[in-house]
Amino acid sequence: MLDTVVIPLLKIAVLVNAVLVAVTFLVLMERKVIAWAQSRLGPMRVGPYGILQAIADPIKLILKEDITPVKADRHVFTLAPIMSLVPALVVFAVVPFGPDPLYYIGDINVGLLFIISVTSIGVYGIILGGWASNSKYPLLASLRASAQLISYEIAVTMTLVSVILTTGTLSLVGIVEAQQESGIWFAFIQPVALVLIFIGGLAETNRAPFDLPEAETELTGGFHTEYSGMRFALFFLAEYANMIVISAIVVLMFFGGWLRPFPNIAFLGFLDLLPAWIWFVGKVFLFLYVFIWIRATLPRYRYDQLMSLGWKVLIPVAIGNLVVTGVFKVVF
Amino acid sequence: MTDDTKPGADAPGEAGGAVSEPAAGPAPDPPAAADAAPPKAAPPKPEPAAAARPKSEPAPPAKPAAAEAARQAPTAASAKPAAPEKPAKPAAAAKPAAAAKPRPKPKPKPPPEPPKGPPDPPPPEGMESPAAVAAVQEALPDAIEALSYWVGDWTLIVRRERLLDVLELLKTHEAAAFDYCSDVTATDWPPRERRFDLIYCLYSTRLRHRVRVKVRVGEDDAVESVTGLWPAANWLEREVFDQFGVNIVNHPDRRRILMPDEWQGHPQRKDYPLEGPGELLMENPQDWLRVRNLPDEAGTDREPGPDTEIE
Amino acid sequence: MTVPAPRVSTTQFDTNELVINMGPQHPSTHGVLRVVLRLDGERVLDADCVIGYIHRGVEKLCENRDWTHIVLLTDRMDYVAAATNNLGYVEAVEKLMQIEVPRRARYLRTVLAELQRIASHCLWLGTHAMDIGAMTVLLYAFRERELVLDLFEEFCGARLTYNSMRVGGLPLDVPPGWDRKVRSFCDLMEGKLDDYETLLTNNRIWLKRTRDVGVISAEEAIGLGLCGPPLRGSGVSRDLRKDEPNAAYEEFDFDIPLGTRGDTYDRYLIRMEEFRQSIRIVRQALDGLPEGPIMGKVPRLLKPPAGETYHAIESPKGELGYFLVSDGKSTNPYRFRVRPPSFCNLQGLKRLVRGHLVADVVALIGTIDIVLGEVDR
Amino acid sequence: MAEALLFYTLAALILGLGVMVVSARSAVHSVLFLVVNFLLVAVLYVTLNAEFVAVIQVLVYAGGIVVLYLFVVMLVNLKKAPERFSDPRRLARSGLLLGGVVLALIVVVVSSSLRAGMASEGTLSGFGTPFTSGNTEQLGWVLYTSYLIPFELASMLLLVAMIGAIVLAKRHLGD
Amino acid sequence: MLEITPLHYSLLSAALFMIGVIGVLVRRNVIIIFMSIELILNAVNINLVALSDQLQDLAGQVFVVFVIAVAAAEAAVGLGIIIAFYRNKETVNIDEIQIMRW
Repeated sequence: MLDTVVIPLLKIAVLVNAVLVAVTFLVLMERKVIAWAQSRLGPMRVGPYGILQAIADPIKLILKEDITPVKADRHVFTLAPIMSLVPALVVFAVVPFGPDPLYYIGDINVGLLFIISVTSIGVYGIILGGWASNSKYPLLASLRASAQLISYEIAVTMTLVSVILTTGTLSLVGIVEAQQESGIWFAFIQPVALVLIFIGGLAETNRAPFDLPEAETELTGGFHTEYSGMRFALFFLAEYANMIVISAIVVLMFFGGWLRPFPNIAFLGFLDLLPAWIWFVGKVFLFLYVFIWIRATLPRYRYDQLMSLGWKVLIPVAIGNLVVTGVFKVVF
Repeated sequence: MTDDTKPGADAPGEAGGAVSEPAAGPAPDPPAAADAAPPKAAPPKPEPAAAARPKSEPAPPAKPAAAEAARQAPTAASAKPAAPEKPAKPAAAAKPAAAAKPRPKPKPKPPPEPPKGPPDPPPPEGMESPAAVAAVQEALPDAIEALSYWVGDWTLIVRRERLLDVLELLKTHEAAAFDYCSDVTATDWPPRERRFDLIYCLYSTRLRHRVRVKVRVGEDDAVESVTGLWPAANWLEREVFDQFGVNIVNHPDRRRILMPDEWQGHPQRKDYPLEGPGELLMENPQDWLRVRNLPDEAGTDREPGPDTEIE
Repeated sequence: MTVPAPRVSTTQFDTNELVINMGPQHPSTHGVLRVVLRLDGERVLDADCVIGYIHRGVEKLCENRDWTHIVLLTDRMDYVAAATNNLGYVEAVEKLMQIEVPRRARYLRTVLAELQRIASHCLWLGTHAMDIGAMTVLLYAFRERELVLDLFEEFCGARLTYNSMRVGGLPLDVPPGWDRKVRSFCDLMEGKLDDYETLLTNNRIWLKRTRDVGVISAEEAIGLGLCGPPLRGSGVSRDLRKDEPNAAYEEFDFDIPLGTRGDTYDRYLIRMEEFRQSIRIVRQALDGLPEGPIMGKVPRLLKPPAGETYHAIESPKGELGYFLVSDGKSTNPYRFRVRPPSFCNLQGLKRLVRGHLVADVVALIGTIDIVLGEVDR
Repeated sequence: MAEALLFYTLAALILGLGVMVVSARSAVHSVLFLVVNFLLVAVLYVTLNAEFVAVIQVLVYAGGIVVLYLFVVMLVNLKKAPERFSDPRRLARSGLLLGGVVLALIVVVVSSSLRAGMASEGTLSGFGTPFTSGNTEQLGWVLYTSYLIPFELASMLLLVAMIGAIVLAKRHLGD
Repeated sequence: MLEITPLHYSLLSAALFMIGVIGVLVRRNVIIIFMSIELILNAVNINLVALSDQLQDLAGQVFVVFVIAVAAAEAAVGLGIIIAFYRNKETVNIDEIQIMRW
């Protein structure tokens, strides 16, 4: 009973809270990093160096009036943000933060597939949010978002297959262990796949330069134009949780998860003094930083350019990568 | 060309400033001007007419002005009886006296200034008109009502019926080549019979010179749209229609542009109340209702100014 | 609003056509412009601009103000290029009254106008880039614009609406040391321009978003009455600073950048080059700044002789024209008319956006660089 | 005990949502119920030790096909016109009747086969490929060996369907 | 009762199947009819997976994979037809879809 119910429930509670807190600080980090990139200071008023802004923001969102437009479909309007956030959190069930079973909730043998399939549910939140608002800009945005998500999902999944070919397992723990055995991060074995997944991940999380569904200068805020208060906060949480998910996947698959750099070189052993989960979280935040950095730098793609990039570049390259990987696998 | 008129305005002796660009402007000037020499005799004819106009005008204007003053007065007067009932709305407190006080003020408004017409001074004796103007004088002598020159700007005053002919010639003629319509605007001279001056500011991107074409139109005279020649005139003419109520016809999209579609009246007219119709209308709610119930003019029918409506 | 749509869909969403309102509350219509878009999917079939939301009747107001007071009102039209508006107006009055302006005043006016051009272009660059999604450029460009505003503040005490010119000259001379500050700003600005260009000019996404977007041929641009950078982007060499030089422009050496393709990218490059040319002009003007009075001989009470004139200058947005009529009797203009460049350029939007996507609409609104205060007046 | 509880809960939800799918007035609500229905069916698969199928169910059905439905529903927005049942009572009656017949048939078949001994205990015989809980690898193996030709045919079918859908939905060819 | 046998799954499957059939027969909206068909396919899949578990035979799961593939194909083509049809007739009511060509 303790092992099968209480401990996992405890772990879930801790993890969900950790993710939510991480998200609030991620928002602060984004504001700070972008501010520095733009020669500003960013939030400075709440707490020392604005650190408590991470708490003030959610409090503000929770306390704000939650408006439902008169013509909106009430139930769907409420359901959409939930449908958007839940898959983003569920994914963490199979993300291992360390080698020990203590650090993950479950390691299922189709872990990677599980992540792909659950994240594909997230699109409902966006579509339904846009539709239920009963407003034109959100509708356009949600159509954009769903087309974008579905297209890039294909590219990302195709690329994941080539990684799976290298590892021979779908279990995330297994993938990291495979990197430990080979003594090298897969980033060096599958560099093309890394780039593809990173680009696809940017697109799937609706981040710049692919932030078309919420391009505020075009669609006045995208699918959550009509949202406010807590329901908006849920969309917000979902977006940032998804960012963390994508970073986690990239780190697990290409950067050795919790492994230190060069896991098999003995004289770097002192690096193991840091606990495994710190390595993992550190790498994840490094990638989150890259996400933010890109947002501060690049302009936005246009919708048709985005689609043609997805279909005409990423997917063919992913297939090519898959074929090359397969050939190598057979030949060597 | 306009360039050589420039010095007068700004920097004497620096007329050749535009040398950086193809100096096509001044070059064709002398021959064209020579061509224009014979018809040069024409301007004197319209001159007296133009000169006579402003003189003859001062007389009639007095009447409408007086009429207007008279009209204003009744408004204020009619508003007064309404006042006792009104105070309830704006200032429920004990301010009926104070509320009534500001009203008399508009009455001793300074008497309307004597109205005037544009002077449109003719070019000085012996001055040669530029090639473009000369070309029009030669080709369409009957279309030109007058010719004016002032601080370096040439203005062709043309008959309303021949407006399009003149403009088309100006656009297509080799020596004119006015391919760019800088501005279309109007001026309102209420006492005059044809109260509006409609002004087209033209420019040639090739020869880099300017000319103004002016046409005098009455309140109900139809003016052909020039959007066919210069698509640029589209919005400019809409603005003239919106602000002055000049009856521009054959316009592809004749709607109000700056004012809301359901606006009554044309704000840039000289007889339009400066403070807008609002305050006058507020005086008497009945008037407000009446204006509200007027047929929606929305860019179709021109409405006389709101002041006449209120009365 | 009547939308000239033969078949406006009555259903809420139709597979064929969708009519959406962009503005007047939209983040990238630069104020209160409202564009009614008729869409097929995301493709724009037709666009109709609805303007007038901040129409204040400036022309009518000016007709009831003293000739001197009007300078103040011209500030409020193109409020990001107030000095240029002042310049156009005072020069028009000077032309009407045949007043000669001292050389030093003309030089300083040129400096002010060019600094204003830099400030206005900074604002354009920032918002244009922001519309296309490059948000950092916005902050960078505004950072430099602040410096220009500081310079103006030191000169006339105001940061936005300067009221910085008078008929016949300038209200006051520049403070001592001002020219040194302008010079150091010019040096700094040149470096910053390279920064902007690093972020944008060769950026692939920026190229994708602006190349071949909103292409317009020279003939069409002339016909539509475009002016300023949009016209020069199509390769028409028309810059009033060269063609009808005002202030002291004929004494300086500068180039007019011209585009070849007439697309958004060309217009972007032209404005980037205009930054540099402006800096060049400012430097020349400061180098040759003559000593002398800053006010010409002007009567205390301005009462131009009866007559009318049209005077146009090259504002950052294009041809800014003033058509003034004086009746010779009163101290007000009888007719005060502005030919607003933004208004005329905005007219071309309908033509530019046709066939493009919704995302391009914001890019195109950005590329024609409008200020609604000037469009609506 | 827990297993039974789980099954009954799932079964009740699946059936209830099925009814909602069929009876919802708004097509979008229908689609929503369908998604949840499919997710629950996926959970049911997990209880039946078919993890791979469960994941595929979520990925392809819930994440793909139903999104397509949602797309189409939004494109041909049906909110305005409530559906007209041309003769609701007759149709409902015939539907219920037919449904009842089908149900009866199935019950008969199932119970008779159960009586024949299938339900008695465990595995029926040695044929086929026995599997354990983590069966993804085996499933893949079987798919690419014994069922290679059907698999290829299925992918062919998908390709054809894809081309067909594009041709059908594209407004003007060569647009 | 507390022991879950294949019979339970079969009954669940049959009930879901019935719901699907009723949906097909009763509803007039083509899209909902399509969704009902998806329900029917799912009912079949439940049966297949349950029996696969019962018989310890992977063939059932393999068939489920095929069924899903076919369902995807069916949805793609069917919805393509609906879109094409809607564009011409502006309806998705099956009663109004009664001619083979227009």
